[in-house]
Amino acid sequence: MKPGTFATVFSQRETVKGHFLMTVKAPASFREAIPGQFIMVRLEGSTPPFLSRPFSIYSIYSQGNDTFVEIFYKVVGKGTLAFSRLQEGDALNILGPLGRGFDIPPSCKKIVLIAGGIGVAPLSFLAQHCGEDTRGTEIICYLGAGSLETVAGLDRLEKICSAVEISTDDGSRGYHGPVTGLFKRDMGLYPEDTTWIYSCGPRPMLRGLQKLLKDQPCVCQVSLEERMACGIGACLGCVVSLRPDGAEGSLVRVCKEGPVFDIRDVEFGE
Amino acid sequence: MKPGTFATVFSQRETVKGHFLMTVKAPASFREAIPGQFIMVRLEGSTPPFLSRPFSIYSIYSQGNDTFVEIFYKVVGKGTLAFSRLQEGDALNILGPLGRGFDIPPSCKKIVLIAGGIGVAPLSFLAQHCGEDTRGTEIICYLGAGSLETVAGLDRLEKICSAVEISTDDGSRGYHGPVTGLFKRDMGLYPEDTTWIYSCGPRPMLRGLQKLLKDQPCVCQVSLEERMACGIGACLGCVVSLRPDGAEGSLVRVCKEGPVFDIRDVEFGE
Amino acid sequence: MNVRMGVDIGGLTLKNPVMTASGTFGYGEEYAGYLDLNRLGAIVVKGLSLNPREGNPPPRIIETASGMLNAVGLQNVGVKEFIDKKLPYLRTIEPAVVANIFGESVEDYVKVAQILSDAKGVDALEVNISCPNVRRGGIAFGSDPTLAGEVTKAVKGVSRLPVIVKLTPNVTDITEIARSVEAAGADALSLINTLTGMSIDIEKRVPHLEHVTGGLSGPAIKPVALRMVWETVNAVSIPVIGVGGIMNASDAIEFLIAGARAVQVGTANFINPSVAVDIIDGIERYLLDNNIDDIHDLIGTLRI
Amino acid sequence: MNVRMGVDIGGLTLKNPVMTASGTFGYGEEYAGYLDLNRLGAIVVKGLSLNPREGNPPPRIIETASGMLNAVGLQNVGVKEFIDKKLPYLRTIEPAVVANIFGESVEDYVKVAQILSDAKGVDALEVNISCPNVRRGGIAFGSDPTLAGEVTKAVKGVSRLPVIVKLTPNVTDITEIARSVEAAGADALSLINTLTGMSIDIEKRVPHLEHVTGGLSGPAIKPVALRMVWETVNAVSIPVIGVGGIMNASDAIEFLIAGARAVQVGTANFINPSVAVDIIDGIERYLLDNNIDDIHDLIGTLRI
Ligand SMILES: Cc1cc2nc3c(=O)[nH]c(=O)nc-3n(C[C@H](O)[C@H](O)[C@H](O)COP(=O)(O)OP(=O)(O)OC[C@H]3O[C@@H](n4cnc5c(N)ncnc54)[C@H](O)[C@@H]3O)c2cc1C
Ligand SMILES: Cc1cc2nc3c(=O)[nH]c(=O)nc-3n(C[C@H](O)[C@H](O)[C@H](O)COP(=O)(O)OP(=O)(O)OC[C@H]3O[C@@H](n4cnc5c(N)ncnc54)[C@H](O)[C@@H]3O)c2cc1C
Ligand SMILES: Cc1cc2nc3c(=O)[nH]c(=O)nc-3n(C[C@H](O)[C@H](O)[C@H](O)COP(=O)(O)O)c2cc1C
Ligand SMILES: Cc1cc2nc3c(=O)[nH]c(=O)nc-3n(C[C@H](O)[C@H](O)[C@H](O)COP(=O)(O)O)c2cc1C
Ligand code: FES
Ligand code: FES
Repeated sequence: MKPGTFATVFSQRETVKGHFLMTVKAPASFREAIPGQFIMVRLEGSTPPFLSRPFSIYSIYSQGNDTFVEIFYKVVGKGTLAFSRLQEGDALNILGPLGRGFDIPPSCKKIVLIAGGIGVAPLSFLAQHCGEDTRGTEIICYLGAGSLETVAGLDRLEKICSAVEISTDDGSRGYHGPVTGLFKRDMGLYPEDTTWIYSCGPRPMLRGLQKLLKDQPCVCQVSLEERMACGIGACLGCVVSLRPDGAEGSLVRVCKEGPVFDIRDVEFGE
Repeated sequence: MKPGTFATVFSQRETVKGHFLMTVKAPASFREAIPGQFIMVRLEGSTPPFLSRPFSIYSIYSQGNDTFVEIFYKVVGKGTLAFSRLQEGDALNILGPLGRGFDIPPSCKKIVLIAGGIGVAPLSFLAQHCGEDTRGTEIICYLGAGSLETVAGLDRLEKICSAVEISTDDGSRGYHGPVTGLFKRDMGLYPEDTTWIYSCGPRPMLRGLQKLLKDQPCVCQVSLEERMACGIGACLGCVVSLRPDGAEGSLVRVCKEGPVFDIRDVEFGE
Repeated sequence: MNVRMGVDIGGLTLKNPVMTASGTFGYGEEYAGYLDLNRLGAIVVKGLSLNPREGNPPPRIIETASGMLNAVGLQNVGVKEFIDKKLPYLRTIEPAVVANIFGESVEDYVKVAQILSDAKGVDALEVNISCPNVRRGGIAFGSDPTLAGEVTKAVKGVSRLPVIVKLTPNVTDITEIARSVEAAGADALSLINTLTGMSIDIEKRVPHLEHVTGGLSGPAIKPVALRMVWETVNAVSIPVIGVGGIMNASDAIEFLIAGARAVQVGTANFINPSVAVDIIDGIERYLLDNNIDDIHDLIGTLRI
Repeated sequence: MNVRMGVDIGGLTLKNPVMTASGTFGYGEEYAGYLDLNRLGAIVVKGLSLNPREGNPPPRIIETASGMLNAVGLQNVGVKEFIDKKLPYLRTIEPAVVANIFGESVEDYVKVAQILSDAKGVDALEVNISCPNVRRGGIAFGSDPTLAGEVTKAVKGVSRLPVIVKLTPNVTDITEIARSVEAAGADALSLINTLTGMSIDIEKRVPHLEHVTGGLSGPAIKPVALRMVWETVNAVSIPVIGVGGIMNASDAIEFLIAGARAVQVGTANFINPSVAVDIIDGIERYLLDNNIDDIHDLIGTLRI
């Protein structure tokens, strides 16, 4: 059983402009979470948000009998605004861990992370996980942001990754342009058979990455975002279209069959 | 102009079980408030409550350029529950002061206050006001509560009034029975022409008081409560039926023509 | 600011598309202390009948999730007192004055319309057809296309003013009513009035409202209102005014994009008495931010 | 606890009056990890059609004030796969299994009803008549009394199971539909389905839903649902199941007091997957607190 759970805010702070890192004290069942999995979050007895909101797990750790779940999020609307106002001790309701996380290959030599904005959240958890488990794996991270004030999640990644490359839309820091452009520059460096790519970010970025990888047969898993109501596969609200290998398209639930998919299977639309 | 005003919670504490005293830092326009007037309170950007909630002004004071409005309320539903969770610094929206307050006779010798439960709020403000303005006036207060744990507003009244008599429904403190019963016991002590009675409390209590005063022609003003939407006379939601001197009944707005009325004019129904 | 906000609603010229909805703004003067009334496009006054009405006994309102039920029951001062006591004030301020009217028979509507058409200072009539027709067994005028057309035609026949017909959402197909009202000569439509709802006090086991049922308004109904406005815009060629759950500029803009020529703000006035001005400012800001210099270039721009 | 919670819905016996609403509880198994399914009175499964359906393209849902719009579009595995893959699990648990069905023609409904009536483990049918009848120009079965009666009669004709007909609220007079369906032989009614609504993304100026309009559910619609249940209870003599915006025991009790024989919990399951059990517990507590030892002594006790 993983029923909806009362949890409390342990700490919260704004890391870079509009981005909040919240630590939630959660039940021990959360310890088992895998990178790429998510939780559904809501307030108790107050709206907005009316529906729970999905957030990737940014990290999990235990201290004594307590388990702490970190989420890292950007304020984009009513729900995230309401969450950003929570203070230590405030009550939350969380459900999880949910969904199918990233596949972690024990043998691969190079892991490449490509993050667009707050898409860094699940990738940072993955980096942490791989950094601990498979010593010797090289992790390279490409981090895209709007401008230098919103480069999110950098500190933690710099500690884990062999290299962190930054791009900004306005060129105020690092490469000037989309993070996919930055990755494209280095693409030749990564051997197909020993490189695993993981990515998360806005849809146009993932679409760009998909194009880029058309003739590059290395593994690439992406974590997708879709509006969700239930988070557990019941409402059929969160579907995306998959079209693996040119087969007939089919709708799958991001919350249940995902949120992690093979980038080649996803139909990103226009 | 008294537009809706952002205000902040200056302090809040539970005084007796389920009763909260909240001090709100308000604009200077609130200084002019008269006992019996009320304010409309809501949260900014979060529901419940959806509509603002009316509360009597419990007291007003200024410190330097700041004006502080106190409200004293009992948690009875969603709105008051949400308010009770507010902490220092939290934002509120308040509108007021609103409505027609108590008439204060400069000449009267005796003021009798009859409060049922949280009905004490506007009466306490009145006592404070009279205690300051017209030294020499004797103020006697009858305070009714469910039981000894919920006798509300006592401390402040004891400092201002010549006497505070208490009744509880369960007899756990003071007179055993309704506060109207307690007042009835003493009624003979108050000369008709020099006594002014003020009352606020649940409807059955006010109905009882009205009966009691049928043959006692002294002045008695009551502050009524009705569900409100606008608080400023526009929605026509808060009407009560008046039937002054056996004339044809008419509906008046508690928020505009009231909340203070002559007890003899009010039709309390069954 | 340099954006053109003026709109024309079937002959009624407004300096901006924001009106206050009937029954939620009194006779205007109640709000004088809370906002600059002169900023408003129009004020729609509380529904007027031939004779004064007491309305329903209390309790009349109850809060619901993101909304409220009201059973005020069309309490009003009557058309004569309105002209004598309320209209003089309204004449002193800039916004267009729209008189909302109702009756229990076609004759009632006609009489009220006649009296108001002769009164100086009334700029348009809004005909509330949600009321029951007492002659025809209490069916609401607004839920029957024929009755709705009849009352529209009768009012148009006696009034020189632009006639806006206000539709009820408690119908199977709002476009059927809209088309019938348009054919009968209405200059514009406003929608929606309240959805009929109910709420029960589980401790006392009685309805919260003395009248048992009431009209649901507020953000809860916005999705229904927006859908009906969009359907109606696509079904008629007269202007449509969007009403229902508008709490802020963003809500108002949704209605304009869906094709509403103007909007009315109702329940929101209760929660924040200066909200209508905030909405006007917010629409202007949106137009500026989006490099739109005339509100008409926003209206009806929904891409499907 | 010592209160009698069992109810009978036109031949369907439930150990308590709390059901989960169609489309909000998957095929039951999705919730197995989140609550004790065996506590439920009944599970109504996602609407079933003759053939599997993909439903509408995304985005399919959007939040609204105290509610949500969905345009899932009746995606489902089809009746065959339901029987093969989903029903076996449902047979292993205690709650009654209600198969919600829909079609685009009367024949569709009949075929699905026939197949399910022969399947072991289905305890009742719930006929969703909110769907458009493709043969008759797309008018929803549920908004026309004659069509609603026809489909009811046809399904009753081929099924030995109790037949619950689920009504749409998007109609002028729900009692007219209810009476027609009752006359056609329905064993019970459930109401309401979703109200049709819409929402617009003002930055992109497109509807939030790919399908443009969607069904509004959640607490926003509760006042409308409660009013319609109360009207319908007073208009028919078959049992009525109340649905719409029930978030907690207090909401459910309102429907029971209004006269509903049972309730269905929909959108609330998304927000709190164990809410149905909380509601059962809450109703029991209310009965105990009020010294009511049989739920029937609560049902329909509204004092007007
Ligand atoms: C599996 C999953 C994991 C996620 N992890 C994170 C995370 O770690 N950190 C983070 O900041 N965000 C994450 N998101 C996105 C996050 O759920 C949305 O930003 C959030 O729900 C917005 O809520 P809101 O009320 O603030 O915005 P709303 O007011 O609902 O909408 C504001 C804007 O956000 C967009 N939006 C709303 N919901 C979603 C959604 N579910 N997915 C994508 N865009 C949306 C809308 O299109 C709109 O433009 C994740 C989403 C999913 C599905
Ligand atoms: C002029 C005026 C002055 C008031 N002053 C005070 C005060 O100083 N302190 C205080 O504690 N309360 C006061 N009240 C009552 C207060 O407004 C209500 O208790 C409050 O609105 C309840 O909100 P809620 O959301 O908690 O309750 P809800 O969830 O809305 O309702 C819970 C219960 O409270 C009752 N209730 C709700 N609204 C009102 C109302 N407006 N009047 C009476 N009963 C109501 C309901 O019938 C219900 O039983 C005053 C009311 C008025 C009209
Ligand atoms: C208290 C109240 C009184 C109303 N009175 C009238 C009225 O007299 N005439 C009318 O046509 N509409 C009346 N309405 C309906 C509103 O004008 C409006 O159509 C409806 O409330 C929906 O808009 P909203 O959600 O913005 O409030 C009233 C609404 C409320 C809440
Ligand atoms: C996502 C979703 C899917 C639904 N699917 C169906 C369905 O397949 N068949 C049906 O009869 N009702 C369906 N409904 C309607 C619900 O069963 C219910 O009638 C409605 O949501 C109102 O109840 P609620 O406010 O408790 O959700 C669906 C509702 C939602 C939110
Ligand atoms: S969010 Fe409900 S099925 Fe995915
Ligand atoms: S609360 Fe609106 S008129 Fe009194």
